[in-house]
Amino acid sequence: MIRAYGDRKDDGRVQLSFTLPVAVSGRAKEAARLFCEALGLKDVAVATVESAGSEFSFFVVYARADVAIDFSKIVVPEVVVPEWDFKEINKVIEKKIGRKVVVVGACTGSDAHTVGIDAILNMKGYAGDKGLEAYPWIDAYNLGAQVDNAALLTRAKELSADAILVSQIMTQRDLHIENSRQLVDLAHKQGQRKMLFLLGGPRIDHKLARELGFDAGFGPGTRPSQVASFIVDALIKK
Amino acid sequence: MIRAYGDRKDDGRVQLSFTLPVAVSGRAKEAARLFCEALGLKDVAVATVESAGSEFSFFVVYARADVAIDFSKIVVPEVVVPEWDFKEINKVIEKKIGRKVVVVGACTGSDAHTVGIDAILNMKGYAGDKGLEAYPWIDAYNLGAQVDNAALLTRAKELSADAILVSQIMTQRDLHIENSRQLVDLAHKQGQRKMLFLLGGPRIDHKLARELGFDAGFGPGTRPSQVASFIVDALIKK
Amino acid sequence: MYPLPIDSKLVDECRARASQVADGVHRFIDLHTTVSIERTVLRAYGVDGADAEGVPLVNTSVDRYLKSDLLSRGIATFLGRALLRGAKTMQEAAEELAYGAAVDSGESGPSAAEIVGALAPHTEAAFAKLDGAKKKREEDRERLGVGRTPWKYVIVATGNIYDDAEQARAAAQVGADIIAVIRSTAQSLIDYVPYGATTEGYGGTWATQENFRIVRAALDEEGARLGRYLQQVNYSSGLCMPEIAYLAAVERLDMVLNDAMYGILFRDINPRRTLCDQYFSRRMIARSGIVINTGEDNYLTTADAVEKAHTVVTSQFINEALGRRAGLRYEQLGLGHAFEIDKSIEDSLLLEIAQAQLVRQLFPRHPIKWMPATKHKAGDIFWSHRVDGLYDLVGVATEQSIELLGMMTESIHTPLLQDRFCAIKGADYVFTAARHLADEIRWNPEGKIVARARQVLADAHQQLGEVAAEGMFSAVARGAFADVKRPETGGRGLAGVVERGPDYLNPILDVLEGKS
Amino acid sequence: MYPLPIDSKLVDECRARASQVADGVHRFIDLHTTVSIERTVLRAYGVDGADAEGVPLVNTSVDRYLKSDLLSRGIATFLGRALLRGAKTMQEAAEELAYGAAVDSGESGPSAAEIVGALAPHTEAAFAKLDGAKKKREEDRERLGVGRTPWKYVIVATGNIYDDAEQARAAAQVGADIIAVIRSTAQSLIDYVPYGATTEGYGGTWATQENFRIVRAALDEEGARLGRYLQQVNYSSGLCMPEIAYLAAVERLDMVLNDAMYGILFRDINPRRTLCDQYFSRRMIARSGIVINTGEDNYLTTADAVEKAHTVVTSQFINEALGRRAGLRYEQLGLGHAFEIDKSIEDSLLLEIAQAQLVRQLFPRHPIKWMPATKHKAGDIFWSHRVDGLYDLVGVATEQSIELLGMMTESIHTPLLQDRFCAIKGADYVFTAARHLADEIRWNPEGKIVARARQVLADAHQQLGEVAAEGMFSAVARGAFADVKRPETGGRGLAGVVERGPDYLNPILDVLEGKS
Ligand code: B12
Ligand code: B12
Ligand SMILES: Cc1ncc(COP(=O)(O)O)c(C=O)c1O
Ligand SMILES: Cc1ncc(COP(=O)(O)O)c(C=O)c1O
Repeated sequence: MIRAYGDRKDDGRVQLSFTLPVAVSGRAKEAARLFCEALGLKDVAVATVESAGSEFSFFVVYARADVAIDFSKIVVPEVVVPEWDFKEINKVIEKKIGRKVVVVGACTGSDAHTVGIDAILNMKGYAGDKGLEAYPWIDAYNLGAQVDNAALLTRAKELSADAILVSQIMTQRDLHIENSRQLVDLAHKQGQRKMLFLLGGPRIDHKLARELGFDAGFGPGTRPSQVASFIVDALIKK
Repeated sequence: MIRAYGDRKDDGRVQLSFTLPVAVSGRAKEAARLFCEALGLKDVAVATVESAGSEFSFFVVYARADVAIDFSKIVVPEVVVPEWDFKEINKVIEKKIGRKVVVVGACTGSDAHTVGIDAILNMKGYAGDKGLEAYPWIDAYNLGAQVDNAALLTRAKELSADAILVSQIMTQRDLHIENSRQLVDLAHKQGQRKMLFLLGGPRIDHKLARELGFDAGFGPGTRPSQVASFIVDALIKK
Repeated sequence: MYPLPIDSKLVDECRARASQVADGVHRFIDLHTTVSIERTVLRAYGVDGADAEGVPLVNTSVDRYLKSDLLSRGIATFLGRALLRGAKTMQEAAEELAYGAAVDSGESGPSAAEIVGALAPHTEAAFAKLDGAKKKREEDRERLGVGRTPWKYVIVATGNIYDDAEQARAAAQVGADIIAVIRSTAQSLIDYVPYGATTEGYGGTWATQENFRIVRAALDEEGARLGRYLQQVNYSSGLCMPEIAYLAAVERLDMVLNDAMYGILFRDINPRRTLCDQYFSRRMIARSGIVINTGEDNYLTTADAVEKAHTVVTSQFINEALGRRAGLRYEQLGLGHAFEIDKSIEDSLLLEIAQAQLVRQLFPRHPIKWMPATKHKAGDIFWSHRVDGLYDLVGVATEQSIELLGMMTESIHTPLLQDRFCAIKGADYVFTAARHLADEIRWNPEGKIVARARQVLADAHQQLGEVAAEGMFSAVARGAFADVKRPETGGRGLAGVVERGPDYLNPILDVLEGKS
Repeated sequence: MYPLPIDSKLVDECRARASQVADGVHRFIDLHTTVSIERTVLRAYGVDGADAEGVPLVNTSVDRYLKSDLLSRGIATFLGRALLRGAKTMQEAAEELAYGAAVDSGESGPSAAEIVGALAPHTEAAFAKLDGAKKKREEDRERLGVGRTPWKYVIVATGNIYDDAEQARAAAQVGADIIAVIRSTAQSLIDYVPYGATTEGYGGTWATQENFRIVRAALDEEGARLGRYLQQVNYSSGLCMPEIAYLAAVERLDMVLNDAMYGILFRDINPRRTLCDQYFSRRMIARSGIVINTGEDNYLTTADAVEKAHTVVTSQFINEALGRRAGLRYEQLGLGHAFEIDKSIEDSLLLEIAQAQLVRQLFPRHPIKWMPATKHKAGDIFWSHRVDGLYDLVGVATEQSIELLGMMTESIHTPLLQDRFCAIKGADYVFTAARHLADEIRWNPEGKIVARARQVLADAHQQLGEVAAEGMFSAVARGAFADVKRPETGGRGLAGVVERGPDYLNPILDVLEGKS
């Protein structure tokens, strides 16, 4: 069982900040305290009450949470990826697949944030790790941003892609979830779900991607070689 | 009923940060999420997991709290102080009390933080508001820091003080609460509780001071004139 | 501010080269019009309203004449003819263009002079309205005062215009000088301006005339209460760039983000289309006294901020040249740049200072728009807030004019009310603590900062030479900016570009250009 | 770093005046000893242990001879006599002094020379131990390396030494260079050093020899793992100043806070007592190679940081002069100062820079200790974290040596593990981003920073004249520092000060003073 650690083991110290739509006052401060207590927090210390507008109070709070988590019980699906580097990946494709692997990527829907998908696909890559375009045994197509789900699937079919790579950066009101789910539904409808589907973005993790019907999900800091390794490994296992 | 306001009315958005005593990993992140859910939070987004040591993960989280507080029901005891200034206070003492008011102040126990009590008592005062020493109709004695509760009471008796002013800055493990309560107990025992007892410090508020048996409590930002007004007003009402 | 020792001859040459680039662009612009320009003409003449599906009347009218291949004469031609045929108001005339039994082929009928004559009083009324709005803004600014720079510029982005207005007030109450309402995701890709007050946007709120009004009213009221003029911002960009410029002008916005390059590079809008639109919108903006903000800061999110720093300066020179050709005063040219270097690089702050001061110095009369770190922000809000602290410091130390405050939650969500509060309070601290720091510092002439500024200028000079030689369209197609390639005939909206005919008529533009 | 144009003649005069002040203080010091000095002599001779109530043997022994009015001869006299009477070990000798049937009146018996002779091999052993510890520290530092300055110094203060050790490791893992274990509230007022490992402190952890060892072991282990030498700090101050200096020396601490002025002004410790103690402790520290940190930063919490900035400089000159008289090398003199100006003051950063660079420049070889904002921190942790960002920037831009990292929760609680993490990460960002900023800046000779530095120096020069004229004891009584008045014979611990007799014996001091 683990608890929050502030100054000493198991002291349960947590920090909060939030705004209440009332002017600054002693009552506002008390409301903040009650708010935290309603969350089950103890020893609530309202470190500051700031006037964030004539009708808004902003609070910083420290308090104790008696919450304990059984860490041993936590199981998280994580993408298991062989630790291959650029050279190894190409060698494995050559040996075990024997033809170029085709991948098609895009930032879909109304999302115009290409930096993430570019980091995975373009030559330059990410943090010194070359992008999939640079792999002699991979044919990578980057369709850019604001790409329709339907258009993406059509293009993937044309290219006989092995894998579709989708980037979703905008998450406002769960736009990314709806949009991603819709792609998978469409793929099922069109009988294209046998391809590998990869989802990536700052608010994506493997768990979420799996729930949405993708084969794998990749979050912040993903390196292209991890993505390539996953694809190649999955193709071999198929 | 009020709720936390993040981006829109009643969206309940709150920010948290805390540390769990486990190494950074996907499981640690999940533990952080479960931790927040155990506090009743919804839509938990773990914005970052940072390695704060080989066995510590630090998290920043945004989430939604469905807590609503009935603001209209909140009543907070606040010190009610006439809005007198320096001149008025002296005039009131002259007119209504007719003799100098004697106050004795100290930072008690092992506490060596004099800046707060100095701000109230010494000439210079606080934020342009003169200290009690500067009042012609007040005799103010500042005993400084690290003063014993017993010594403070003895000195107050010698001086026939009207009010005792206690500053408590150190709050580690509720040192200030124990020490303050002990003073009041001792005063009761020695029959000195008829004097006014004022408590001040950054973690003091009127509510706490009253609970500890003081006549009033003063928190951060207190100005000397407020304290003088309170004392004079209370003496008159007695 | 003590000037960096840079070669003023090089600066002059940069301006000359940028001027050549602008000339090249104008060889296209001056021969073309677009659907959005024509719609703006209708709006300027007072045409308003939308149909049951929300399609504005100006769109229906213009699209009909586009489809009929008649737009090369300018929508004003047909408007004038409708008037001469008996339409009692401009609204009625436009409705006839939209829904009239037949399209007016434009053949026969009144002469050009007669048409112009019929439009003349309406043209006058249009400018009376525009100039009236300008006058009101100037009076308000004068009366209440705009405060010292760097101005604290914050964004609101709730999606709901009423929440936006409330948060705009709260931000003003805690010290914001400028409020920008961010637009709903992808509004720039739709070829009409939505109508009315809106409450459902994604990552921002729809830019509509009514929404402009709601926020303007809130800021006017709040500004009066606070005794401080509050500036309002929105986006004159995307497929409706000129229309939004017009709406901003009559609704008394103070600034608009207005940069064709943003649409081209980051929204895949057709270069021809948006450069034409930009010219017309800037003419409108020049007349209205609004300040534009350009978008060079964005380049550094897709291109590396160290290697491609000079592309920002290149683009600023070009933007200046284009802006001047549209009649913008220097004081209306809020050129953008950003604190966007990877924070893990040693001496990144030195490079940031070099760039910030170089830009400030190259464009001395311009209200420079200083943008915060965004791409290299992280989920660790404490760290990010500290990054913004150094950003604010560079802002005040290099005397930037318009400072978009960084948000500690940049990498997480559009700003919460409290994020904005923390940013404003933090900037106040830094600006106060370092108020006169700019007067204190003289950079070591042998140091890295001076060397970097010189290098960036030299690289921009070089690049301007290349762009002048090949032309802007080709440079953009080659990926000269933001590491993004956009061919001249690619992207959205090319179909809305029309070659002006010999009988092209646009009295609004004529006045804007000072031709009548 | 480009030097501020200040008058070097004035600086020389400051040093001369400080030297006069130090001479005055030494007229007292050199004639006196204290209970804590004598206890340290016992400790140096290897006397250890405490009774059932926790009273250390060294206290019992010394107190007995104090009460009998015999301490003017030095405890070594009686120790030597006990040896000559047949005690087999120093421990046994000390026990006899403490618990022996009768107090040794010191009359008759061996000659002074005989006593010294009896102590000689033990004196040698004492220094072998001290010097061995020094050598080990130096080897470790050499082997692992201490990294570049500003060193990141953080505090741990859990109250429980095992938690402290764990948090020290965590801090080191994320980049701390120096770990200080804060002492339990009011330890400085108790006239003995507690014994053994402790787990219950208030606002800090008891300083004991065993606690020193526990943290040293943790840091040694962690340092080896990280391939970086980790520095340990504690407090040689309060009534046991010399004893802690000794314990720090043998337990291989790297730095100690050591400043009589802190005890006088902020703990109401008697000036005579603690100045004598300081001299002896600094002799010990000089020998051990430890770096001291002085406490002038604290003045600015009770006195105004703008008006009384010069008192910091005055005190630093005096501390230097006193330190030099105790044999400290410049490299051991970590003079303290602080970023303590009210943050709401316009141009506060300019004033901070002026002070930081002035101090750096006046004391070029010294490892200057730079302290963060504390009094003007607030419960708004985001704001406070930003304040610390500018503090870190001034630290690296003015080339401070030892930087105590500011905590965003300063006004709330002693740092949580996460507060320390954020502070270290934040400092890393600032130090990296501004790594060579110091080489870039030349302050405008006509500017506010230069003017302020000159003014502060002139004021310090003036004040040093006053203090030299009246003497340090009188200046302190008058409230010259920190706005606090402390009479020469007030405060705690005066009873423990004893005039040395003509037959005063202290072989440990003799060696430390290079007299034997
Ligand atoms: C750069 C940027 C832009 C640029 C985009 C340029 C471009 N061509 O990409 C510009 C300036 C155009 C822009 C515009 C807008 N932006 Co923007 N933008 C950002 C910013 C600053 C950085 C994103 C980025 O490049 N990160 C760096 C890359 C490398 O990281 P990444 O995307 O996470 O990718 C990594 C992993 O996630 C993963 N990955 C990502 N995709 C994929 C896909 C696959 C298959 C795999 C395997 C892995 C993978 O691998 C990558 C490398 O490790 C973020 C804030 C931030 N700091 O995150 C805001 C942000 C994303 N933008 C935002 C908004 C609101 C907008 C606008 C809507 C604002 C407006 N109304 O005008 C517009 C419109 C854009 C649109 N319709 O999409 C919001 C989104 C809020 C939300 N959560 O929904 C953010 C968070 C800013 C904010 N706080 O408001 N933006
Ligand atoms: C200055 C200071 C010191 C100075 C004190 C100098 C002096 N002579 O006062 C020095 C350097 C000596 C010091 C030492 C220590 N300090 Co200290 N110190 C502070 C600091 C930075 C500022 C306090 C201050 O002066 N505030 C300004 C005054 C004006 O505000 P104030 O006290 O709140 O007073 C106002 C009101 O509260 C009210 N008020 C206060 N008292 C009274 C009384 C009455 C009757 C009334 C009506 C009103 C009133 O009116 C005042 C004006 O508005 C705080 C951190 C912080 N920023 O708060 C830490 C802090 C209080 N110190 C702390 C600690 C731990 C220590 C030490 C124990 C550290 C150590 N182990 O060495 C030592 C030992 C001191 C001891 N035994 O008490 C902790 C306390 C943790 C806790 N919550 O218990 C703090 C919070 C720092 C931290 N984050 O760790 N400290
Ligand atoms: C110059 C410029 N124009 C426009 C925008 C806004 O984008 P959109 O037009 O998609 O609303 C931005 C966003 O930052 C910008 O920098
Ligand atoms: C110079 C100096 N000595 C000592 C201390 C610690 O106080 P104490 O001796 O009460 O533990 C401090 C605290 O900051 C200090 O600055």
